[in-house]
This record gives sequence, C-alpha cells and structure tokens, in this order.
Amino acid sequence: MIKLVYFAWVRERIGKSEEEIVLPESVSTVSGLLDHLKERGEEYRYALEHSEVIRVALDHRHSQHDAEIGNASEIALFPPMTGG
Amino acid sequence: MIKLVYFAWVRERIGKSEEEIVLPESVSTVSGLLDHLKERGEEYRYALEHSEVIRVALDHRHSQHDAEIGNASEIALFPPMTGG
Amino acid sequence: MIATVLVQSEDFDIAAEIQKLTAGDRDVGAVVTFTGVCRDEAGKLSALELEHYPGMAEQEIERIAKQAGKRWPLTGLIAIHRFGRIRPGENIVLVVAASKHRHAAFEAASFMMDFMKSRAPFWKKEIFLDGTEGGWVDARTKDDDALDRWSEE
Amino acid sequence: MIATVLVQSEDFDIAAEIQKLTAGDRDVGAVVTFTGVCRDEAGKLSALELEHYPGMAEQEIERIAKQAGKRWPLTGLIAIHRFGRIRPGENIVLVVAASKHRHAAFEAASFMMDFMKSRAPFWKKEIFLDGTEGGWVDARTKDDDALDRWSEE
Repeated sequence: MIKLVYFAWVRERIGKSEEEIVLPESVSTVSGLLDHLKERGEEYRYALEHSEVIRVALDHRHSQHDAEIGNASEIALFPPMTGG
Repeated sequence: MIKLVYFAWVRERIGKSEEEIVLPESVSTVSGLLDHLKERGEEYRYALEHSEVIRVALDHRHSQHDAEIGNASEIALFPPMTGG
Repeated sequence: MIATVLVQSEDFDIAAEIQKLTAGDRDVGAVVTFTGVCRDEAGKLSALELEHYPGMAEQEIERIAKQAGKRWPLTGLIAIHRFGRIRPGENIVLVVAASKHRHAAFEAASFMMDFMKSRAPFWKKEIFLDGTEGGWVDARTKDDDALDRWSEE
Repeated sequence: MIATVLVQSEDFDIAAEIQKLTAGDRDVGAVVTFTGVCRDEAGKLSALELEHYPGMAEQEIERIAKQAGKRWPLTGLIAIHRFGRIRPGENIVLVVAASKHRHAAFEAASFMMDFMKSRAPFWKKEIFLDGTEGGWVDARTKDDDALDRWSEE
C-alpha cells in the first residue's frame, strides 16, 4: 500500500485529496505510476492528461518523472506551485 | 562673497563649520578654490593636503574639481561620505 | 544561523519578527524584509484561497532557508507563509534576512522569495467579487526563469 | 510615484512606514524594506555620531529616489536617514519600496541603499566605550564599486 495525495486542480479533477492504493509490481518509477493511474478512470485521465506539467513529490521531496519510487510511502501529485 | 561650509574631518581640521570669503577674480573653478584656500593658513593646508579625496558640492549638488564655480552661492567641502 | 520557518493561517507582525533578529544581537548591521501582499486585480478580486501541502511546505521552505544560510553570511532568517483565505491588502508571505552587511541580506531575501515562489508547495485560487471562482492561478515561466540567476557556476 | 524622504534625529517605526505604502493601495503586491542598524564592533563601540549636511542631505536622497522611480515601476518609496548620536542596536536608515511585483521592489530598495551610502552627505564618527573617539569611519571603495552594477548600458 502506498499513500497518494493530490493538490489544487489535480485534487479537484480526481475528486479526492488522498487515497491508498496497491502498486502493481510492474510500476517502479513516477512516470509508470502516472500511466497506471490513467487506467483507473476518466477522472484520472482528465487530471493527468498533460502529465508533463504534473509535479511530483516522494515523501515530501520534489522528484522527477523518471525517479524510482523506491521505498517512498507518500507520493504527492500537484500542478506547478504558485505560492509567495 | 561666497559661503563655504565644511563637514566631518574637513570641518575639524579647518576649525570652523562655515565662513564667508571674497573669491579672488582669478579663482573660477573648484580646484582653483582649493589652491586658494591652502594659502589661507596651516589649518587649511592640513585639511586639504590630500585634495584629491576632498568632495565638493556647489549649491547642494556634487561637483567635480574641474567644475566652474559660476553663480554658486554655497560651496561645501567634505570627505567621502559614509552614510547608510 | 538558525532559520525560523512558519506556515500558518494567521497574519504576522513584521516589526515583531524584525525585533526577533535584532534584539540582543549587536552584530546585525542590515535587515531586509520582503512582504508579499494580496492585490485586488483591478477591483475584481474578493479573495485568494491558498492551498498548501502540510508537512512538505515547512520542510521545503526549511531546505531553501538552509541553502540561503550556506550561501550568505546571515545572522538570522525568518520565513512565514500563510494559507487559507486571504483578502486584498492582506499579507501572504514574509521573509526577514539579517546580516552584518547589506548585500548579503538583500540577496538572501530575494533568493528566498524566488525559490519559495517556484518550489514551496502552495497554490492560489482566485475568488471574484461576483462569487465566481476565477480558477487556479497559473504558474508563470518568469518565476522559473528567476531561479536561473541563482545557479552557481 | 511620490517618494517620501526624511532626514531626522528621531527613530522610525518600520510597521507604520510600510502601512503608509499599502493602506488604500490595492495594487501593491510586494514591499521590501531595508533597515541599517548600528553594530557594536565587537563590543567596543559606545555610539556613532552621524553628521549630515542639512538641506543637501534631503535633496540628494530625493534625487536618488527620483532616479529609482524612473527606473522601476514603483507604487511608493520611503527613505529615512537619521543623524545625531546612535547607539549599537539602534536604527540608522530605512528604505521601503512598494511595487506590483517583487523584483522591482527588491532592486529599487537595493539601488537606494547603494546610492545613499556613497552619495548622501552623511559622515559617521565612532565613539568607543572607553571614551576615546575612534575617528571618522573611512569610506570603503567597495561602496563605490557597488554603484557600478547600476550603470545602464
């Protein structure tokens, strides 16, 4: 089980702020996870359609799409940040 | 008659903060004024010995040593500034 | 140098924060503050709703503060980022950088803001006066470009 | 943009000065302040005695502020420089720059300080704890060099 958390319009489009899923053994990288999520339904495809803009954090650290998920226990997906 | 004002160690070395003098007709530039003042006594020579570091303002505006005094009514002599 | 990082819904008191960095430290010669304020977008905006990622927001700002502390000889650094509903004229973010000399304080504060804009996990949604949602504010490529000037050769 | 320039012996209230630039102006998105504070020089300093050229001090700072206002899109600018006896920990100078965007506010405040350091007619004399005068503070060539980065090509 791995915890997924969503923010801003990613959260709104998926329709939930967090969930726990079982990661298939075939999924080892962030981009593999994004592809896997798109198969979970229309709302995921809508949220992740331009997946290149989606930012990812593994255990609270910014990560690239080609990063290995490794032992991360929390993965966050969100749009580019607009703080400050 | 022209008003001369002095600040910081220029003031301390000359021993007064301001004075009015009659400018000889031969003095038309700032550097001419500095040379003229050095003839007024030991305290002026001491204050202006390294005259290249002396800053000058004509009527409240920074000026160069080769500037014409023109119609200025107040000339200030002081060391490099250390405000801020 | 100990940096103070706060992520909170309440407003902050700039004078009190400056005081924390200067009181008792007689080696502080320069204090720079940056305050980000909510604009009203030509009178259309009712409020911004600021969403954040609790936990990561603090950690990411702490990482940025640590970098600033390594890069400039600071005597103190404070960063406060608010979340929740913020109305025009209200404060959003505060950075206070203190140092012996002014250029370190200016650069560290500017560096903090550039990185907080693009790397701290916060998202702004606009709420207009007519009750409609203006949607999520787009990230500006200008803000990403702003990071480039800090890349060390 | 109207700049406020004050040359005074009294201290200033940073929060109140910021308030003047933000109250009622809903187009302000960024406020940068710089505060110059008297250091104690490793515990040796009793006070600084700041001499100034009345009249020219205000005019020169106003000229610098006018240049800043031409160069950056500011919504407001305040510069306050104190004179007289200032003790360690006390404020010497304040600049507050407000703008729609942060880089304008940062740059204008930094520009103001660089030019005030080298062009505003103020001179600092050190007075040590043992009663001796440390003499006049030397101008640093570093401060003159700091002006070069603002030269427009």
